[in-house]
Amino acid sequence: MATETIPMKAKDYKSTIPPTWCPGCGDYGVLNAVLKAFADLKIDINNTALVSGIGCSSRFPYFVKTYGMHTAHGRVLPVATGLKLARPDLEVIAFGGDGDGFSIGGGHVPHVVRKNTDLTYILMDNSIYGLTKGQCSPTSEQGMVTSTTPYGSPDNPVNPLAFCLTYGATYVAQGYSSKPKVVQELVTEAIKHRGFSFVNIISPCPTFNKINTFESYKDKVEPIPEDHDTTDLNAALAIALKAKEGKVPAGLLYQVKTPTLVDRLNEIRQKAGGSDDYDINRIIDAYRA
Amino acid sequence: MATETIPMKAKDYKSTIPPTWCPGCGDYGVLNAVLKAFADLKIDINNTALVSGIGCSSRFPYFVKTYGMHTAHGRVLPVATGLKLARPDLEVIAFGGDGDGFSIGGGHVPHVVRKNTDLTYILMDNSIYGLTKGQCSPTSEQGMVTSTTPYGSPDNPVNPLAFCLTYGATYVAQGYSSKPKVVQELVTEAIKHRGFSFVNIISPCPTFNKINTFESYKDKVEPIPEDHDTTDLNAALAIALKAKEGKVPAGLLYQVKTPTLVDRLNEIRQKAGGSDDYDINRIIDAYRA
Amino acid sequence: MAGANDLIIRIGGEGGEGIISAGDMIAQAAVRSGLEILTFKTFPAEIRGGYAMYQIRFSHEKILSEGSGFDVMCCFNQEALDVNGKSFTDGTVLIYDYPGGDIAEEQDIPGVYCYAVPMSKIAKEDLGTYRSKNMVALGAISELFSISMDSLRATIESKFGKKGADVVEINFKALDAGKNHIRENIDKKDPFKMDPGKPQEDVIVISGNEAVGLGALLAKCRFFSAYPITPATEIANFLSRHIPKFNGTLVQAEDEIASLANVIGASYGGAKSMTATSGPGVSLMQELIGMATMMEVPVVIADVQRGGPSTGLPTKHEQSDLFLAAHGCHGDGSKVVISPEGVEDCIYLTVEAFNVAEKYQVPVLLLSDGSLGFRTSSIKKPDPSKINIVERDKYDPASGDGGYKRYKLTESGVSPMSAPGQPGGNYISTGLEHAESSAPNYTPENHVAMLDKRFHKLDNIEDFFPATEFDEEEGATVGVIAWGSTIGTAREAVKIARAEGSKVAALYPKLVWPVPKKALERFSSKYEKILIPEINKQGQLAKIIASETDIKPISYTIYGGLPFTPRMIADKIKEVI
Amino acid sequence: MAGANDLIIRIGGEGGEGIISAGDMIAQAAVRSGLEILTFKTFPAEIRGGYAMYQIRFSHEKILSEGSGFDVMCCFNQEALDVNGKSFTDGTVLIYDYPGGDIAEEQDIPGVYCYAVPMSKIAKEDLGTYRSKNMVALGAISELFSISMDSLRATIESKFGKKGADVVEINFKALDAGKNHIRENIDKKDPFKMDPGKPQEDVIVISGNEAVGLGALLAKCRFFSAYPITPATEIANFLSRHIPKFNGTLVQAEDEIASLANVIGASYGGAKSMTATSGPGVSLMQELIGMATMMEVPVVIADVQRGGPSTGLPTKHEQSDLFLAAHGCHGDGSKVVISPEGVEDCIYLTVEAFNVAEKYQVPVLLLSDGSLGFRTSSIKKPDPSKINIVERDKYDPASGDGGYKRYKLTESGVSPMSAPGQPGGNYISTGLEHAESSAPNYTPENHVAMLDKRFHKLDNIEDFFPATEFDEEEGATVGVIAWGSTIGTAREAVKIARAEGSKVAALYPKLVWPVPKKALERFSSKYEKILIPEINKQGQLAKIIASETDIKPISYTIYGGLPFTPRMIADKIKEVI
Ligand SMILES: Cc1ncc(C[n+]2csc(CCOP(=O)(O)OP(=O)(O)O)c2C)c(N)n1
Ligand SMILES: Cc1ncc(C[n+]2csc(CCOP(=O)(O)OP(=O)(O)O)c2C)c(N)n1
Ligand code: SF4
Ligand code: SF4
Ligand SMILES: [Mg+2]
Ligand SMILES: [Mg+2]
Repeated sequence: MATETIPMKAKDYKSTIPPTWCPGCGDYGVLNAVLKAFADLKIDINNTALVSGIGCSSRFPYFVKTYGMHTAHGRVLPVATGLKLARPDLEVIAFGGDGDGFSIGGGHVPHVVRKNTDLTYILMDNSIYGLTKGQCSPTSEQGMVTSTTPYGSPDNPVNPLAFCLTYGATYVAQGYSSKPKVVQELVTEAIKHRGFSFVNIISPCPTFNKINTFESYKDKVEPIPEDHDTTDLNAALAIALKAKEGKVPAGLLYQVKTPTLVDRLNEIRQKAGGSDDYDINRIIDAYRA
Repeated sequence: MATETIPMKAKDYKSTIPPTWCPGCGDYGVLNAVLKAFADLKIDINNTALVSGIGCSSRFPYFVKTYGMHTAHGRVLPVATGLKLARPDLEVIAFGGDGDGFSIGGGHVPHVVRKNTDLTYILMDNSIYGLTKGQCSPTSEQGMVTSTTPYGSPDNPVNPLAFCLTYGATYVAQGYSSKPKVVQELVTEAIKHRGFSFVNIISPCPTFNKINTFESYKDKVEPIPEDHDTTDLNAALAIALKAKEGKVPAGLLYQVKTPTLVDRLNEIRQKAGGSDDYDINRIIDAYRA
Repeated sequence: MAGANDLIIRIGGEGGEGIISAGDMIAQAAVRSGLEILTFKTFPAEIRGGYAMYQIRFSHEKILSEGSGFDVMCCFNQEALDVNGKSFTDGTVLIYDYPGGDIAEEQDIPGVYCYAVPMSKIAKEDLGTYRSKNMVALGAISELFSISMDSLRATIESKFGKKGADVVEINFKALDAGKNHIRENIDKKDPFKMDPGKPQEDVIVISGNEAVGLGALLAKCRFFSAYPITPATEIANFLSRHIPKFNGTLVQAEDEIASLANVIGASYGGAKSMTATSGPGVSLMQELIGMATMMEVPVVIADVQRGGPSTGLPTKHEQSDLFLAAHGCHGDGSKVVISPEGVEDCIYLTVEAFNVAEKYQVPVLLLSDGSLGFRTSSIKKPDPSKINIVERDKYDPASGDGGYKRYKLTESGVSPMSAPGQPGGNYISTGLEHAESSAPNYTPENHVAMLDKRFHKLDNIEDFFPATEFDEEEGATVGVIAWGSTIGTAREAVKIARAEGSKVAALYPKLVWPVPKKALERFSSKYEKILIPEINKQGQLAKIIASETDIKPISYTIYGGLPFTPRMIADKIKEVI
Repeated sequence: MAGANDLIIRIGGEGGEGIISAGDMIAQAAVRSGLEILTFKTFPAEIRGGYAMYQIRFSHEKILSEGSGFDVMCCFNQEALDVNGKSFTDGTVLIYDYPGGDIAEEQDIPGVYCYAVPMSKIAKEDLGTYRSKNMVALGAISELFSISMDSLRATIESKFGKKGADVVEINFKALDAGKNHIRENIDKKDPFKMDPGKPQEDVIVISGNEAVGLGALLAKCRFFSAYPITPATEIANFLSRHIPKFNGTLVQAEDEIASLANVIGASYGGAKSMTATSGPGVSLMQELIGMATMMEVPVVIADVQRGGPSTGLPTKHEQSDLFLAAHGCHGDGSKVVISPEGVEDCIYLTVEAFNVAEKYQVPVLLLSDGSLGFRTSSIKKPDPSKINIVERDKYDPASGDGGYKRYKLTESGVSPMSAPGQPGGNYISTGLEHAESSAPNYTPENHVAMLDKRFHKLDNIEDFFPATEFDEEEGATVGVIAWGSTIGTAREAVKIARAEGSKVAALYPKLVWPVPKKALERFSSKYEKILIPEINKQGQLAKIIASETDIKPISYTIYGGLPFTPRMIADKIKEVI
């Protein structure tokens, strides 16, 4: 029951609950890569919390030995934010799917990002709603036939990378479930990053998405050029916007250092003269007539 | 009671309800400019609906003779969308404030925009919550002191122009309440535009925002250079991102033509063989054992 | 257990083994051969890796509920045997995948007819494809209980014909393999057998969710916006295929709030509009339901209830959203809640939901549930020409009474509603308290008048929508009141109890909020004890009835995610008497 | 109308004319001079352009409610006169801005003492600044009714001192101008006069909303996230200033859903956490309130109720969110609703809300309302050392009973809760139905056990939080039950009724959900008729009590956006007897 002292291997981070994903689901690759990143970083299971929304991908926390929360559809980021702000000592990592993050949860992303909230957000993007059995997701292509779009989806997809860059994310990367080594590296760096880090991981759903298959990605995934300047926002945006041409850039797009929300809140506490044993009578006395 | 036949002047569009805004509120300028645009366009009050959320700015529809809806905080865009899709024959114009649009309503914007929904959205940006008496809004500067941020806001502001451009808006412009002529032109073009058009209007709140005052904008508002290519997304984004340097570009940033949501839905109806008197028995019979 | 001419077969195994499609096919086949059917399914909340079950009840008569227990259990794996084994009784038939399948041991259960069928083995070894396992099972089942093989073949042909003759052939071969295994190896000793019925022309087989979609189309719903959620998504699936055929609009919105917002906008524009969701979506919609109340915009919200609270049991059955539906929304919100008892109701009460919404300009919640949504039933083909459709009271520009007053205080409480485009009908629909003109107005007198109006207009709803059925019995002391899909079960329970000598009456309200006071009071005045069985923890309808009438009901609740059986309610009736 | 040593003054006019700050100052001054005060305000929902009113009740004794009517009306404009004129009675004092102000005619109302004070004119012409009009009025009022001028000056000094001596001076001059106008021109005939009391050391003047914030700090709340909304924003304003002093965290979230999500995350992390909102926010929070129920995470949600439904009457008063608070959320959700009666309660019941949340690991809704939130009262200074604070039952890693079970089925129903950081306490907090370990589990047995657990743990809440007050009376046939801010009014009504010879008892529950059954039954067993006055259309508490107990209450509802007066309830008591 004491904190582990011998270094844990990736598999040691696995909980006793076996993943419930379909055979061949891209999320297995993500899980393995993340566990390796945890081992790399010697993550302490007691000081780490994995928070997720609802979806196949959002089952992630159950399969890991850390603390965690499996919240409501779309609410992963604000719940994770509350936890992190109340407990800045913890490593808080958010997980979810494309629908969870960019459809019902899409209203939280801009704010959590612009505030540079000290979270890592790992999104498993399969361009479909897996758990509800195959409806159009916000990253589904225009024209895609799904159970709710029998005549093809009328909607242009969202671009998670470009959105997060525009929102002011300070770490933005993209990986692909079939390239676990890259995913592992990007996740490791994302966790090490101070502030908001976003890792979008293409993670196909062989059960319900017959368009964006592993096969289909073979020629689309392109490593980000070595000479890309990861501090150049415009260059990063240009790469992100390549999605329009059907390309899937993989690697680190952008990383900069700026004060985080935790930093800013600490400044406020300082300005207010914050202390753990502030005398409440000082406040009460101000209300005397 | 018959449709007006003599051309209406701007003032003829005014309803009998007098605006309830404070003296000096920027929203008066917006109202006047919009009414002029209506007169310009010979807007038919019976075939036009103004839809708004909640806020000082969202009182807008009451002051105009058209149809309209004053909905719930943050829901202006999805309500307007439903109306427009059910009644593509109508001119539907959405109104609201910075909080309504980019805080509580921020989850709807990306979707309404990426779908190129056939709406005009006029946002009165005062960088404050007016109606609730002066709290920090999503466009308030970092460090701003308001009733809920006595030690200065810890948050970086959102950038409505850059957001809408990244979401894929097909018309993006910015105006300033004190330049009614420009606002009038931008609104006129926005209404004429097919697809989603967004006009952000800087509209100061002298009552609660003592930072972003008319005075303060004097040197900040800059017309967009004549030679700006309004079909160049990157150039438009570069202008939008100038907000970071405290600049307020005024004019048209971006305009392109692409199929609108109404177009796409019509395609679907066509594919489905849609007709007003489709025989429902054809559907029922498919359920015979 | 079913009675004479009444058979209940269950197929259980791992989700994804083709249990659902096998069940669908045998159900279809049975209907083709002139039987009535009613199915019941449970899924895991995960896509893979959980227990799934498909139950079909066959009969020559109208079937009212899932029934009590089952006669035949076909187990695809050990888990199915473990889960259902405890419910075996004397005379149960067990068909199981052995040898060569997931079940390791031969079964010999006292009193149970155990038929081993090596489905996996036959599929893999003889047919070369594990996926045909379910067809092998079907062949065995149809042979054992005389489900028409011809009908099964016809069903397979119409289902797989498009995929090519070879696909049909493989399935036929699997069917035969199952049939032959029975003929050659099994000595049938059990008494179960379904004689074919008289094939009927005007019968359809449809699920509860599809029926809601069909009802919407029949009501001339032309705008639908929703966000996917189990167990309601099939309503959207159905309408996404069909609503464009009527030049209607389907939107998959970014969330449930947006979907109801879409619907309110569309209805303001004059379109009959609807959304469909489950509990979590209804929770999110609370603010806008109140807005629809305030704006007096007709909207229909189908809630296919699942196990709650929170994410709860997404694929399970509960009747636990009534409190939220009736008492939700901040402030005093007037709205209507209607609940269908079965698949046929899903069609006609959806039409009624629109009628009520349009008539009273209120939000109407239609409370279905997971079991009913997934249930398929053989029902009479609806006749569109017989559907009664009510339109909203429209503003007449020729009425010429001066300025249009959208929220006019009329005698009925309902005010004529204009739609954009109508000259002279301009107004601002608003969630703020407003005067008759629709202009904001916060005076005490006005708020009182408008609240009174919004409640008063529903005063006579029980007469307009008198969908409360009385099943009286002279001399009874106990009256049962059931709602939603528990009604079918209660009907059977009452039959059983009466057959077993008990005197019992029953009341089946389809309007659950505002409660049908007149009916409830008339009913309760005759019976000493009122028993209300429902599937939730708190006894939600019982409590609402207690608060709205003088009735002090006896609440009988279960809340394990499954429906009642008629037996359970019948026993309770006897206990209460 | 107030009794002896009891005076009610109203100031009414256009929002923005300084009415609120004038009212605040005279209230402060009165307290400085040893009086008790209780204020009542109404605002327009618009920032400008509507009628605003500030009422102050002064007394030498503890004040329980706004009182009935008013003794003195000071009108800044014609609208104030129009709105209040109908409530003038024999002996009312009218002070009005004339000549030279918005009121065009000299007033001469039979039975009313009419004192014309040209406030606008003096301000503009004599003082050169229209903004000092409110100070002129204050000077006149203090002179007329002997409110201590010294105290007023001291109040002004402490309020404007920071802005410079000249600002203080201008205000003093305006005060004097008002005073002198009375001395020189008015012949006081009315009998009203407030003798100064004995200045008290340990008194504070604080609003209901600030008191909630203070209560939160006293309860050691260290995380607060909210989204601004009238009439709740002042709670956030208060905490934004003070919570950082304790190294706590305040977040202004993007909406109410995010704010409750923040709070749930923070509480999971071990921090005492809270949000504050009004009806529209509570509607939006429904899904996450259910999630907190399911996760068993303690959270406190203050709901400062306003007029509903929908946007409704944002600045008005209603007690109409009880249905939503008690019966909201899809599924069967266990939670607690507590409602304070006055400003002092706002402090102490906020502490109790945290205690209950932590003790039972449930969401607790604290239902205040607009009148109470804006009300300021003179109350005894709270003594932080006397506050009783309850902590959640924490997981003890040393308990060594093998694998930690977050949702252990204990006898009490409450399971020890670990917090991240504790070795061995790892678990996944979840909104899915779960086993004791927290792993998803959808079996019927488990769902039943967990639903039972979540409800059972609240079985003894009435003993833990026995905040129900009995005011018995021998021989009474009528018992009044009131909740929330109607309690104060009911207390006065009972006094009045008794003084007028009626026998009446009363019960004041502060725990409104689950209803305190034992107290209600004990009380109702003694009195034939139970009268429940409340400010909503449906009679929400009356209905809930009817459904949860055998009581058949007589519901007395008003719903005009204003509180009851003691007179109204007293009259109703007599009528019911
Ligand atoms: C409020 C609410 N609405 C809808 C749902 C139903 N739902 C569950 S998961 C999901 C979408 C899943 O898609 P995604 O987030 O992409 O995750 P994936 O399953 O593809 O990993 C939906 C719509 C829900 N649980 N709650
Ligand atoms: C659900 C909900 N939350 C909060 C509010 C309170 N509220 C009304 S307007 C407003 C913000 C207004 O700011 P903005 O949208 O910028 O409009 P402005 O008044 O500045 O024009 C808020 C928070 C509400 N009405 N409904
Ligand atoms: S449905 Fe798709 S996303 Fe879900 S577990 Fe299966 S393969 Fe993965
Ligand atoms: S508060 Fe501000 S935004 Fe609102 S009306 Fe007044 S000046 Fe305009
Ligand atoms: Mg997905
Ligand atoms: Mg604003």
